[in-house]
Amino acid sequence: MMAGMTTIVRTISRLLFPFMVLFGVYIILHGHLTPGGGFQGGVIIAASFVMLWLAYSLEQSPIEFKLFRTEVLEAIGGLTLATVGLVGLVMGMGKFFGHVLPLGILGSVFSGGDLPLLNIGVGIEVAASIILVFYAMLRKVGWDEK
Amino acid sequence: MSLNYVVAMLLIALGLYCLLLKRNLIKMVIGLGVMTDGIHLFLISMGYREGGIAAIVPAGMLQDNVAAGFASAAVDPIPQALVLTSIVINICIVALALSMAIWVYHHYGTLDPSEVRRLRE
Amino acid sequence: MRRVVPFIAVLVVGAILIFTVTNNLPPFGSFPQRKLGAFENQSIGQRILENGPRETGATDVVTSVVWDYRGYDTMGECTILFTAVCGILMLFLATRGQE
Amino acid sequence: MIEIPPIIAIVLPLFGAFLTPIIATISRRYDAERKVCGWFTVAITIAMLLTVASMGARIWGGEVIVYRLGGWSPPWGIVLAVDGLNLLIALIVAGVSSLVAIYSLVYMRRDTRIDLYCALLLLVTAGAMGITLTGDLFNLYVFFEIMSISSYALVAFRRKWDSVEAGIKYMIIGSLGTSLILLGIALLYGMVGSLTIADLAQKLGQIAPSDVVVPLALLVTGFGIKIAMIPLHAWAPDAYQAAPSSISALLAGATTTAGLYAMIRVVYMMFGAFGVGTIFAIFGLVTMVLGALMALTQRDLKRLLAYSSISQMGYILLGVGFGTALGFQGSLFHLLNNAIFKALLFMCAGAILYRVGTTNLDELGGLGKNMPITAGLFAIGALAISGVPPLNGFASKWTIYIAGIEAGKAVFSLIAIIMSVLTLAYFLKAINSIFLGQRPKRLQNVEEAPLTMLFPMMLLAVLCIVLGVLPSLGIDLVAPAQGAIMNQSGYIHAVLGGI
Repeated sequence: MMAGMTTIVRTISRLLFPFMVLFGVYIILHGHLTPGGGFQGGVIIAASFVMLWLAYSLEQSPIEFKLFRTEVLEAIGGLTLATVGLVGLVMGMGKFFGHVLPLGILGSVFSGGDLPLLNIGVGIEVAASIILVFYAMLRKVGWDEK
Repeated sequence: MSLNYVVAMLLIALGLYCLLLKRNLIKMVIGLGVMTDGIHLFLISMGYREGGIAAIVPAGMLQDNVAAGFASAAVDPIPQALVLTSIVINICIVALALSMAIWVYHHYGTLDPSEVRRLRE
Repeated sequence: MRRVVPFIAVLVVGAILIFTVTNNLPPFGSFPQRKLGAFENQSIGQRILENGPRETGATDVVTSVVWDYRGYDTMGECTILFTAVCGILMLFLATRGQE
Repeated sequence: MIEIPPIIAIVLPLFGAFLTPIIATISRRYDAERKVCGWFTVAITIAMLLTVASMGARIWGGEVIVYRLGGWSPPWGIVLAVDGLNLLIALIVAGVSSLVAIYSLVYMRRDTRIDLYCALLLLVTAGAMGITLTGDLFNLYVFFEIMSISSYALVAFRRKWDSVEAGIKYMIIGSLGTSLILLGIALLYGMVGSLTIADLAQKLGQIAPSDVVVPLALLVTGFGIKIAMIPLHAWAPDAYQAAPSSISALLAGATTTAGLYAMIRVVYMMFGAFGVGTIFAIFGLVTMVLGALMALTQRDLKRLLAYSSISQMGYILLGVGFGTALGFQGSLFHLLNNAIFKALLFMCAGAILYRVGTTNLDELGGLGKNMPITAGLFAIGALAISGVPPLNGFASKWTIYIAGIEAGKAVFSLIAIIMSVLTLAYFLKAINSIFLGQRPKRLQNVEEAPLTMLFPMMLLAVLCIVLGVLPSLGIDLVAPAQGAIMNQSGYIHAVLGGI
């Protein structure tokens, strides 16, 4: 594991980190209005974590990482999607992914029926997945098997 | 002239070349990525309308909850949606393939696919 | 010899693909029309552009396709992400289960 | 009318896969992760099998169940369509995967991270089920990827050198295949501007055949890689050999079946290209002959089974290639039988691997005394696959031979009969060197396989005998599927016009 980078990089990435997460959340929440959505926002959130790890190295990162918690978070993101679909199936007269919430006024944040909910679910899943992938590759646990 | 299509096909051929002839697993994975990108480019350019705008209703066209004049100006949204799906699929393939390449290097000490053939013997 | 055959294969495949896209496809920029011989038809995208904003309530039509008309595909795509992560965790972090 | 069974059959394993990590995290506290995850998988797969079976009565009554996702009507949204062909394949997939899940309960006992194994197993099943039940071409691609990626991961599950080598080989070749499928779909969308299979089928009929040759070739190559057609088979022996045996059974029984289904659906029911049949027949013949010849020389049981699996796929392609009703009947029946006896044989190989630790034929011998039940089951499977009369392989192979003679291709049938004898030869060799002959000293104390593993094997062996003694039962089972293939317009009408 590399030792991390210089103080300048560390400070800047630590300062940038909350803003990057905020930007990711913005992208996720406005997914049905602007280009972007759950995937893009989730990747941005994951990138902010990866940036911290690269700047500080995994061990000294200011944000503590819990493997099982992230795994469960990923599963929950996926479950959100399937559940929204199933709710549509039960309440939307047999339509999988049928709308349950009202469509709202075109162009406002609270519109588009279930879309924001689905975007949030997918955002959680993507962020957790990409973080997990990078963590697994950085950590390389299991190398001592040989 | 369908220059876009031709360039996309050239990218696909380039990726195929990389995949079939390179002697390095990581370069082969890169080739796979290039090939898929060619397909994506092809899909996107197929939905282009002469002088079209992006498939997002502009604020100026929002009148009384109806998108007037928008449908005859925008490009095809379906290929873009397909490409969004396909990009994520490609990311997953590349991530898994690279992880396996790391393991191959761990076991064999090389990334040359012609030396990774102990099973056949 | 082992390098010549794949090289020729690449050339042939590339030539066939380029031939196909220049001859058998509608020309670049002709989106709503899909023409081929005597057959003429509109792409399904046109109808979605016309009705998408009204039917789904999203100004971004691509999002409405991704999440509404083809939402099931997108669920499949998230499943693929989940699959790949399961695979990578299995490859790198499998020994942790023994702790 | 609410048409929910198809979507339930797909969402059930998906939901199960997402739930598995959470269940594992909870049950890990009570130290019951292995048991809970294993039985959870079994429960999900069996529930899926029951869901699929519940559609049976309506489909066999001649109905086509159409489910519109989100309520969008077919050409614009995604649609699930289930006719006789879909139902047969779905039954095979669900049946094989539930038996594999039961088998894995004990077989995977020594491996770590069993929750990921269960999740990936459910994902393979979900992918195969999604391919089978969908009526949308791009959706078929997406589920094809789910099935492929999870099977790459499962092949490499043990992380030994052989698994990783087989995994990356399978991964590179398989990803090339799926890219080609995507390119084919892209070209079709460019030409026709539609993605629903029924809509495409309707519109492709109006296009000159020479225009759609390239997408057809791309799609066939992509699916051909998944079913290990012979010039594209390089991944298959390695993957079958190095994967855990339960996964080999699943690959042979479920994913290959789903790949072949996709091929039949796309070539015959979407393009309506019955003229391609002769090419299929030739490829099938080559696959059959080379697979059998290569199987003769193998010294490893699982590799031998892999080549025999390739060879059996050749029989099925041959029957499909004749393009007649009888040919389809024979090859679909053989598809069903192949899933049954190939899963049985791989499970037997797994039982030997579990107890002895090797499947190398040179190191084995005289195991008939130690593992009599496994030996008997293996013999049933081997005789069935070689087409010995009272067992199910005979009935389906016989139908294919007759179909070949009726289609005026008696030479093909003759070669197929010779290959059948060859199949018997290499399986007798395998039986001889595993269960008969001199028993090495270190195999003295080998025990019979555990009952949990024997149970699915026995079930499959019973199916072999029942379908062999009563071939009319099997014919009845595949007749709706064969009827569905011949009834292209009925499918189009049901999806686009109906209900």
